[in-house]
Amino acid sequence: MESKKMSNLLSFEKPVAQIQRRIEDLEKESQEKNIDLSVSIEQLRTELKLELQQIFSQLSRWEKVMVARHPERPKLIDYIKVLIPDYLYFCGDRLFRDDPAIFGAMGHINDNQLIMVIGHYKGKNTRDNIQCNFGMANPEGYRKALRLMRLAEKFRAPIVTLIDTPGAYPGIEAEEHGQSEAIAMNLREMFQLKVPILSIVTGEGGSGGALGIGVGDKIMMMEHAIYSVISPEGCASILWRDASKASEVAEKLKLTAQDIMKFKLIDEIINEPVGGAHRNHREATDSVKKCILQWLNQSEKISWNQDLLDQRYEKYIRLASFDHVKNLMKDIRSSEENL
Amino acid sequence: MESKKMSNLLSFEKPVAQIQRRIEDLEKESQEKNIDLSVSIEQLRTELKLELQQIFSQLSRWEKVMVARHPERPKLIDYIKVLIPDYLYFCGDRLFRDDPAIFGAMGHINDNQLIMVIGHYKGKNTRDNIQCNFGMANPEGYRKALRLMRLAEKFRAPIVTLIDTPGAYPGIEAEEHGQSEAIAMNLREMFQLKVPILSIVTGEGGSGGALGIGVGDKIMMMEHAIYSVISPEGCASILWRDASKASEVAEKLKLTAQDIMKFKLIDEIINEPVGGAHRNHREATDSVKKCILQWLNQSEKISWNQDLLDQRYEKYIRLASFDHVKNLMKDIRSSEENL
Amino acid sequence: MISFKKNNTPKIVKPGPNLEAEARDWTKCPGCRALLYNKHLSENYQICPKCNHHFRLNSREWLRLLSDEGSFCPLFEEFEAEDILEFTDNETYVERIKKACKKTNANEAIQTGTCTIEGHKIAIGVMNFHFIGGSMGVVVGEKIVRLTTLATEQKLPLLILSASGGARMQEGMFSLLQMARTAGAIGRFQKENGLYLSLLTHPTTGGVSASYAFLGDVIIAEPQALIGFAGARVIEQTTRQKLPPRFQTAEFLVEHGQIDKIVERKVMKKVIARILSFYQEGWSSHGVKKNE
Amino acid sequence: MISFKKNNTPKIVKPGPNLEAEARDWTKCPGCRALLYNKHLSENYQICPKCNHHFRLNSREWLRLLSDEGSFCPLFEEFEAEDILEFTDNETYVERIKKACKKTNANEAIQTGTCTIEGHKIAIGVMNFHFIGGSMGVVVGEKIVRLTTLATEQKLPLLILSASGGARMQEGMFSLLQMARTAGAIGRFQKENGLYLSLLTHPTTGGVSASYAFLGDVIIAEPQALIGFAGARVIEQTTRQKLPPRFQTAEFLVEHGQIDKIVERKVMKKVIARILSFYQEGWSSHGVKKNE
Ligand SMILES: [Zn+2]
Ligand SMILES: [Zn+2]
Repeated sequence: MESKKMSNLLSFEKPVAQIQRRIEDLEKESQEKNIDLSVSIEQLRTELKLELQQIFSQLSRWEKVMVARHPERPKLIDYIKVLIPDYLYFCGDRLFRDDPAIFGAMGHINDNQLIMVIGHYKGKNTRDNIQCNFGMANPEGYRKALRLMRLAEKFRAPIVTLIDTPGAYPGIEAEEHGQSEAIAMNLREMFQLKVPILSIVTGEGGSGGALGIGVGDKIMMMEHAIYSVISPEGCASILWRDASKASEVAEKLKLTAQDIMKFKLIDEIINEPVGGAHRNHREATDSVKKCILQWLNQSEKISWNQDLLDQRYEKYIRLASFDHVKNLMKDIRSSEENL
Repeated sequence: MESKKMSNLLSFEKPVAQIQRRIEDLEKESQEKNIDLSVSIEQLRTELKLELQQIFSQLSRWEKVMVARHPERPKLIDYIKVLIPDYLYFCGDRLFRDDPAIFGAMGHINDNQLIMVIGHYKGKNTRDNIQCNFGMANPEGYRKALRLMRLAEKFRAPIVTLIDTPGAYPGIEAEEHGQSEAIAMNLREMFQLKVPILSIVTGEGGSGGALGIGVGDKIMMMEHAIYSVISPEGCASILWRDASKASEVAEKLKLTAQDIMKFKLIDEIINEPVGGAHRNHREATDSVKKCILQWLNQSEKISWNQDLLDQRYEKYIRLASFDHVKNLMKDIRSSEENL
Repeated sequence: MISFKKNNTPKIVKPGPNLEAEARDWTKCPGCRALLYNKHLSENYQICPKCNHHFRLNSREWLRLLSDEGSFCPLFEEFEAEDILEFTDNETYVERIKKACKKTNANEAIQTGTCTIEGHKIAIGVMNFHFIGGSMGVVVGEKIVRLTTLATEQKLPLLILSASGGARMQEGMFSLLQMARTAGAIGRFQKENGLYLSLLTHPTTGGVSASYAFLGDVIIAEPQALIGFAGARVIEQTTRQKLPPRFQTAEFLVEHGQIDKIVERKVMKKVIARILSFYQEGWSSHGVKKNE
Repeated sequence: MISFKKNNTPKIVKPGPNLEAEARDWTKCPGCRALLYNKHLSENYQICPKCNHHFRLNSREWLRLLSDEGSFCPLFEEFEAEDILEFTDNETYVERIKKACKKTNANEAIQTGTCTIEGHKIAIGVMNFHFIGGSMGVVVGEKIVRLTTLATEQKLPLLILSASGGARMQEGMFSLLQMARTAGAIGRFQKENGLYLSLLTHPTTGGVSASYAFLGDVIIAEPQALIGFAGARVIEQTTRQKLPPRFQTAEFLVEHGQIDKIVERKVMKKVIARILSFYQEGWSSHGVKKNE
């Protein structure tokens, strides 16, 4: 496993840091003294991997939140570069402003299939972060996303949306320019696009701002991504006027990919490299690419006309419906009885 | 004829002012001294009417510009009150701002036919004027107009647009928010509305800002309205860097209803009261109402589906086409030869 | 879901022991602090005659105000919330629902059905802020989807009155997805040329405002209603800017082009009826066009 | 129609008598005042290698730059402007047209036809600013309408390169109406899923910018190109405000969300070809979808 040096270590990653440091020391020693320490190093690497596997299989929901928000997690642009290397980007909502918090580009995946990738962009460094508002889009971002989706429709290019946002931007101008209208319009219009849509939550799926580009024929989540109706901090401050209770609230919100898969609200979980996507961008992006290719393969079989729209609509008629909940509750009860 | 007291006398109206003053004097005398002067008054009134007829039948093009811009000319709201007394207005572009320079309302004409009236609003007084930008719309105004037209389509209400603007607003924000895009979009989308559209130039038809709500199945102009690719002032300052040559340029631009009718670019001229619409609002608005009713009557016979769109499109394929011009030139040449 | 401190529900004045019975008949106006006789308040559409303060109506009161007497037929009453997340804060979600039902004498934050408004038959949904802040969970979403589907099938105009703090966080992702479900249903309805009137009352925010509330062909708001996506406090904390006056009020939204008009409660029924009559006429007066 | 003071056409340096022949080979860059050898300038797409100043290309030069060699088939060349208004300012309109024809060796402000771009067949229109400021009169409108109709019928992508001060005032209302005619034609084309690429060069303003130029499915601009509706001078006079830096430049428009991207002249053909290949693939790769 190719492991990166971590500048942002999460608290629960500390045990791993020691092993990593030991590996680094041995590597240095091996080089300086020109001796073969590969056996010891390999051993430590295995140890590291096991430790990471151990830690990341037992993350609490709040720890998952921290992984999903990890600053070194792959960002939209990392995915785009790997997914569609010959990409062309398109800017602007044709109305008011180009919002850098939403970015979209068209290009070929695997050299032969054209797709449009649209997502939230959090930025790769502090300057970027600020420019992109940490991935919190304004209405013009959502309107640009819709314009690009319609462009994809004209090009007959399937759409992949990559979700990674704390939420829509809570700003004065955002309210003035119709944050509500922009998100609502996307939710409505995404049902009308005659090309297949896949939505993947790659990091943070923050409420309406995430869903605003998230209506898809299929919905997937990365292994350590989260998707929530409200941020744990926001929820805590409403319930107890105390944002510091966020970690406690995260447990209640059941916002991990695993929770949501269990609820049957998503179609698939995309595996991450051992220790999380932030430890190995290449493996993470490849994993996403593989899932997209599989999905494209399935989508070939549907004819891209009213049928596609009907299927999408039917999906959402069932999804999170009263019957859906009822059936889940029945399943839960019967499995409890069987214990 | 019910004549208003003029607070804004145009230079060429001066001869009329004297007669008016004499009428007022006689009326006053008759009342104060309680004597019957009705014969003399009636005589003067006839004189006034003849004088007005004389003056207004010989207006130069620049004088027409001044009549079309007359501050006491009926404004959008005067028309709406007479045309659709039970009107309901609708605000906003759902994007950025409600632009008071464009106003739209739905209601019944003649108690039985629902229509949507949308137009430029110049305002009725100085405060209004400023708020409405003297009828110069921003992009949000054009976007609101389009939204209201689509609403009319949903209500199956024919659309009447009333044009009265010096032009689209030349402002910084207007450019930032896409004045070009907004007007272009309206021009394109008005071809797609499945309800009949009538455009009437009631006053000033100022270039792209006028046309931006002016694509119709029929186009009419009031007798003293103007319609021009550029304002005489603007044209003069481009040609000679001297806006004061506007009166001279007005002659060149051939921008009167009569010119444009002769060019076969409009379908009808709507008669104004003797001495211009500003002298008798009631007669002017009634005249417009009559023309709308006639048009509605014709529109009943077309089925409001693709046929309507095809007819509208065909109209504009012919209108101002190369063949149109060629045929006009032929007519002019042959009539010259016949002299 | 946003929390609202200022609750403008009529507050019964706490009286001295002897005056108790009498005092129940009086309400103190939070706008101007005048003591108002409940009967008069009720006759005045729950609007303070002194300062025009609009007291909040519950869904039943709204239905009484808008629909023709006896015309409301409730639909989809059978749906009741489930605690799929097993959510507990200061109390369990199950307990919270139970209390809300008791308090509002209703089983969810929206009443749906059909009614007539000055003779025009419509599909109607009316939210109730008193039921867990009018929050949208699975049942609210389900009822709106079903109501909209019914309106599409029966070719009825659709009216939804919103009063909500947003999505119901106690139902997690199930709540959030109601935004997409309702928006999808309304899109289908509108594609079939259905007329959707959205009526926004105090407050309409969060996941409700960013889904069906802002998809109305015509959007009407009550005067002074708070309408927006994000909570004012969150905006202040995030931007560290002072909020402009009247921020997120209905008046602010009209100015910013987001809604069609503000209508006083007293004439609300009349205005809606006029829109409905306009719409039905357009459809019936031209045989040719009807069939498209 | 807006007038442009700053003409960035290459200006031949006025030489002393003996140097005349030689000097014709050199051009002074208005951007950095460097003396540039015309041959080098031409090899560098008429871009100053010192300061990146983009000299203006005429329609023929653009066609040479964009289309595959020998692939351009001119269409609708037969249309010539008529002086229907009998317009005279400092000279008659007839005279003005004659001069423009002579100067540009073309008969109108746009060249239209078909060509291939890296093998992709398209309908193409290229405006020529040197012909009466690239102004749009009846003939320009007519050629665009016919080109667009052809593109619709033959299912070709459409590319229009704009370079224009706006409508041609010498043709009065006939000019203005070209805005509606071209927009209508492009709307029909786009409804049939036709791809329209709009390429904006310096300057694109007035009636051209407010019609076909801003209707592109994809809108591309050259760096630093002046693009806008109203003239900067008019805006200053009307608003009495100082114009922001880079006002109405391509860069300003990207920031304000009005156009898709800025593309350097050197890679323009490549970028357009890539878009065309994306589009044609999408259509050809899925048999099922092709027939819709
Ligand atoms: Zn009060
Ligand atoms: Zn230079």
